[in-house]
Amino acid sequence: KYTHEDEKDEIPLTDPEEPEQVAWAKAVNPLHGGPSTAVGEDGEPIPEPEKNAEFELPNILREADMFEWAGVGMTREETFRIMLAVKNLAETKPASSVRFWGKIHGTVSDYYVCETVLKEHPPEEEAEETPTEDDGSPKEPEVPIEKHTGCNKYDYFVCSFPGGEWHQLPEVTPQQIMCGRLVTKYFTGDLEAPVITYPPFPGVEKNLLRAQIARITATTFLCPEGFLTQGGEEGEEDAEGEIRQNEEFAGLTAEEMADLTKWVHREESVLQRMGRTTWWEPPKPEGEGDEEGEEGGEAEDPNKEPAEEPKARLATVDLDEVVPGTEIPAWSIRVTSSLSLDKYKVVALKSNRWPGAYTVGCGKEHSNIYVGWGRKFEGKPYNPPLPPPIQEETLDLEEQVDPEPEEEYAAEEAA
Amino acid sequence: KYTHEDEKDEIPLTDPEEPEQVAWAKAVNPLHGGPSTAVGEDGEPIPEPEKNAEFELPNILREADMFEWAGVGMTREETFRIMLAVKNLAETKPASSVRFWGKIHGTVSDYYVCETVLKEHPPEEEAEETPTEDDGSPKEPEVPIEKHTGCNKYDYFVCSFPGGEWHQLPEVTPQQIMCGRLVTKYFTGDLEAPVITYPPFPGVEKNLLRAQIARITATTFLCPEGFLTQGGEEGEEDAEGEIRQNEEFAGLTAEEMADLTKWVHREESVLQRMGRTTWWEPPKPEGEGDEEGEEGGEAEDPNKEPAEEPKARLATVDLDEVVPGTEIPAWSIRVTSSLSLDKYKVVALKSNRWPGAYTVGCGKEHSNIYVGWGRKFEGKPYNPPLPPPIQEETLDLEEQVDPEPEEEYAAEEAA
Amino acid sequence: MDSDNLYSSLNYISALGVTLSPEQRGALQASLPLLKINHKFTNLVFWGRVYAEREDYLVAQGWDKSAINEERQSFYSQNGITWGKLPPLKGKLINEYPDLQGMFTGDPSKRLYEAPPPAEGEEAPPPAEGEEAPVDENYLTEEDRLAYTVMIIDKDTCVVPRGAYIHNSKHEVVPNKLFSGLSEKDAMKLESYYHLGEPERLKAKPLMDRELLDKTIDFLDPLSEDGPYGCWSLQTDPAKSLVTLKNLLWPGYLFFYNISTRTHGQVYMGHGERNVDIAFML
Amino acid sequence: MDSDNLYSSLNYISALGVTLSPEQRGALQASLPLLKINHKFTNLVFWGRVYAEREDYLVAQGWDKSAINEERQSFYSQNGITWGKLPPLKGKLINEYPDLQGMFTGDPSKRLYEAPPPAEGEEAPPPAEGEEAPVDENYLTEEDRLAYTVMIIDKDTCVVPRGAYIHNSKHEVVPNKLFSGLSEKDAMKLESYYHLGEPERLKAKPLMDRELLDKTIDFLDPLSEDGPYGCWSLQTDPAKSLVTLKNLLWPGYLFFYNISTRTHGQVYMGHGERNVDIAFML
Repeated sequence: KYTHEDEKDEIPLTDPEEPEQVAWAKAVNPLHGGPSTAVGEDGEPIPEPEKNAEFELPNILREADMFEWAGVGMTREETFRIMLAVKNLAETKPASSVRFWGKIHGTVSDYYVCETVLKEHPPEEEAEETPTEDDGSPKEPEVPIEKHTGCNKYDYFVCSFPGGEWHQLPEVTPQQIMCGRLVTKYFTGDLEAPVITYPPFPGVEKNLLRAQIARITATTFLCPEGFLTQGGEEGEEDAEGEIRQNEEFAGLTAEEMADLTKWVHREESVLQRMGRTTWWEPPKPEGEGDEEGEEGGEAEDPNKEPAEEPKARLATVDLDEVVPGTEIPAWSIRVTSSLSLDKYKVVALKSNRWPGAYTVGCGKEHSNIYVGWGRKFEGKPYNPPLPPPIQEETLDLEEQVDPEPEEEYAAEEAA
Repeated sequence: KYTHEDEKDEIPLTDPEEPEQVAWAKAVNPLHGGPSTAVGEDGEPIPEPEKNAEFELPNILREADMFEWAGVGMTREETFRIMLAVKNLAETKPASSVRFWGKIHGTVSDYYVCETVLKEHPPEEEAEETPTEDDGSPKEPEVPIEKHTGCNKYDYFVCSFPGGEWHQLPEVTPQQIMCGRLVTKYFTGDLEAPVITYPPFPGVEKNLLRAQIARITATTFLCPEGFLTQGGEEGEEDAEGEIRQNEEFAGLTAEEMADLTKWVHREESVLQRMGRTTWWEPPKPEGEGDEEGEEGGEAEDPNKEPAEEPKARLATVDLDEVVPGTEIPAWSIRVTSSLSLDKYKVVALKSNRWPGAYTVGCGKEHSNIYVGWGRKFEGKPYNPPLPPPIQEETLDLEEQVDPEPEEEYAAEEAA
Repeated sequence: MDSDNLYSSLNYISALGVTLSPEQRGALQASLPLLKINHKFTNLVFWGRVYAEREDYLVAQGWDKSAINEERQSFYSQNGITWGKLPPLKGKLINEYPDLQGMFTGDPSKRLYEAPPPAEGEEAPPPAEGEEAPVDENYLTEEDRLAYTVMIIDKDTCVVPRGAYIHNSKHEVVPNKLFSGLSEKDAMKLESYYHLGEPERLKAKPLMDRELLDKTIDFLDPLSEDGPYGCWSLQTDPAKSLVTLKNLLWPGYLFFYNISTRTHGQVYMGHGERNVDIAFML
Repeated sequence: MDSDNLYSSLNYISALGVTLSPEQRGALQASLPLLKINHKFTNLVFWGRVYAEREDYLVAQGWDKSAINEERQSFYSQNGITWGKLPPLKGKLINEYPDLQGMFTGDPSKRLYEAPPPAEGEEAPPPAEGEEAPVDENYLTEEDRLAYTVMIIDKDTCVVPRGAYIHNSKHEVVPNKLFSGLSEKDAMKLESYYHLGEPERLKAKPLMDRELLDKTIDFLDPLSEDGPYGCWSLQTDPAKSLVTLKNLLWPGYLFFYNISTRTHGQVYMGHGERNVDIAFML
């Protein structure tokens, strides 16, 4: 189409000393429909893989307009670029749905977080061996992670700017969630950065990030009552598909939405005493079963922790507890406009437990976002758990006289 | 609520030398929920009149997002203020629906135009007398205006900035529309400014403005096929209510919308040879009916102009003629995004006859706007009509000698 | 952020992920010019927003001659239209009751603390002749806390690029009309940004160090000496045209500096609570 | 409009009622930095948009030293990502075929005019030795028309506030770092705005008049002498903070000047046709 082919100013350019803004422009150019500058090992451009075309993606720009009413969000350019980046992720991964989850600030760079439901997961080898302690004895079994359900129902990807490379976060373990509750930390923006805390966190920054995302999602991601429906007469506990979208949801008015009883938790809650959504019983030791429980039958173990009941699904948010030790409610709700026509008014819920978590709704639409530091509001200064009591100093070994060879010899003789 | 009442900084303030920006801020403050600064003749604030609450108002902010894709529109602040101003108009006038029509640039200031359907019109006294020419003979009957129908179906209000006072435009006469087609003029922004053109325009700027608005609305305001439906088996011609909104309209995909045959004219077209939407026959002269038509029966008057058939209602826009003398189509249509998901793509139609007129659509939504100079694109330089041939110079009166008194007297005697 | 230019500035704070609603922006555009004229300020800025349980507080600051934060007057509003002046600081009571923690409620008149009635025998001396007894000095309201919070945030932040302000001959701190911007390299350094407030650490420096400074420019404390170490997070946008500084002691504070246009500004959009846990978090 | 600051600038042109779509803005933000670096420009601006029947043309201009419009290089794009350099002007052919009217089609390679083959006996002289015959000089395409249109619009517009640019000692026209802005009163006058191009009328002025001008500042032609009288529409926004100049000869041209920040810029978003009817319309 251009008649001056010779003067055409095509991307890529190959300046060895390219300034950083050029690197950025090159990274985002393909997003905007420009040619990709990625080259394979042979120096040839990588042919474009076939793209996933079947996925759900919300209208991010339109949702951003609702968030603007709540006072949260980025510029329209950035929002558009986020949309492109999220779409790009969905096209290159086998995702059946993607959603812009939000943004977590870091001290050096930030994380843009995308929540996905993947169509398939790469097969993983089961760890067959019984884990053992250092001394070779069978290890106390750890609370196992929830595979593709519960806290790992979604897969999360992060990038440091829209257009940058997406990195998949690892699955979260119950131990990471439990420890995530005890520590408070600014993220740096480096997924592999060590997390130095007390108690020691089992993992690096990406694990802590994933743990906080799981907690935020479980606690703050809401939908209007009636949007989801709990189907089936006698739903099996925890069965997938039990909760589904209500096709007949007709939307709510702003007046109705401005009521905490009209909003419910979309996701399962995480148990207080276990970093899972469902309680897990340690199996009775098998191989050692011969030795018979000293204290009687299985049901009467007094040391056994009683199972924690998960919170009811789709619980309304007015039941959420206030911030401990304060009168601050879990949610602040408000109609964000006094001047618009009623039917165009957006209702916003702001989480006071996780500042930065917002839910907005208008008519039939609603959306959730988190933009913050990944830090829970506790209502009191952080008090690190005390380290365990210092171990009593080992008694000095009684000094013994090193036996002379003759003595040793004599002792051997005597034996 | 404020505890320091004495230091409270309430609007209004009363500085005699207030700068202009203060005047503006005061004018827009009530829009934004601030107290009104208007005072009555007694110096007391005017009590707020009861507000009209029953009216239709589109979601102007959301429409603005669609227009942004078409590359037309104002900032979000200004759009929000326009919404408030339009809502304010609807509340103070007995309007059943209001719509932001668009903006017409002027050389000194601009016009923001609001289209309304009023619930009632103030009664007008009928002009009972037969109009007469200067010499007292009955005037040739003029083509009458369309009262509250056709070109005057809507009432229009304009202001020079959102928040400024709304001025109702007068109804448009067929003569103004006909002359509006012959002249080309920049608007000044002063409604009462004289319009100096050849042929002379029958009215001032507000009349020309109203004429152009009528023409633009008739030619460029579109809706997707299926949005309106022509009800009734045998609709009466021009009956109101014949065309109504189709409750079952399910929306169109972007692919469907990107086709000129999927868009229809929403309004009646204005006749080419008469500034009305319906043809009007001059009545046979009544009082002078005794003199009998010289040239036979009423149906055979060869001087009589044949009636012009109006264009079919809801005609698709692919039938619109190209710009005369060129190959430029009446409309340019395009899908405004190549990167968004199909279902979120906005389709835009740009009028090439009235540059500045845009229609956008996405799914079930669509909207029209005009932002321009109020000037039709003719495809050729303006050629003013020739003035009528110069009248032949009157022959000089033959100079006569002023009679002396004696001569006059003699002449009188003779008579 | 400059009130004349609110919308452009809001784009810059996108890095915080916060904004104002169309209704709030519209209200501010309409009310701030009146506030400015009314008080004959030469400058008026939108200072920020303090989140509350119910209605948030919007805060604006105006000044006339000297731009230094101690000379600024602060106003607040909850609807964006009606502005109230923040009351003078009740320093004595705040010292007595330093536990100004927790979320703001949104009710400015809420009483947080009442001074205990003076004990017997310790009664306040009767006001001297001609003097009136100080009023309102026996309790603290949320409005007082807001005033204190704005002051303390300003003390810890209120950032300007080095050279953007000068000390003029009238001892006023005014914008430097000859400010030619920071180089791209300097813009990435914390040393290039100063607190626009009465310097504290500067005075404590040895005379010899002070001798080396350019007196018209280096009369302010630089951020690089702030503690704890790491309390400022300096980032640039990926296009390297905008530098932002977030304060980790006051999460919600953002300063921005546009390298190409030299535009700079700041905003605070937070809960009005200092992050007392910062030492554990870095 | 400064490419580094596209979004802020787009807010200023709201008075025209035109904008760019999110997709176009995104593309420009990603591609213009590359164009700038690629050509080692010190400045790159988004010049505007020429509407076409199908795909509109987006135009950008870059320059290195002197900002004057004759020194600028122009580029165009239809998708906002890939940019082509506008060809040099084919002055001879444009003189032969001045009827460059009508709407652009959106096909840059469309041939508008082919030079008639040289008549017998009038054949062009064979190129002198070592010289190559000029190529492409026998027809005009829409691309050529675009190049010509951009040039002619620049000649008639390309506005800067008085004092914002100076003639430096290297005979370059560069931004005046000491530009302190126009007063509110001056900003409302057409006399305060100049064409940033080779002056034409200035040279024709009597020496005595020229003696009175400040040579470093008044080296450009002011808009106030442009014809026909009334071809510039100067307006201020209701809040009196932004001055806009619309050109009625080239509807779609807008210059803006922000009184408080001294920011200025311009854009052309039109059909690329001069309004030949202007005499009837004023």
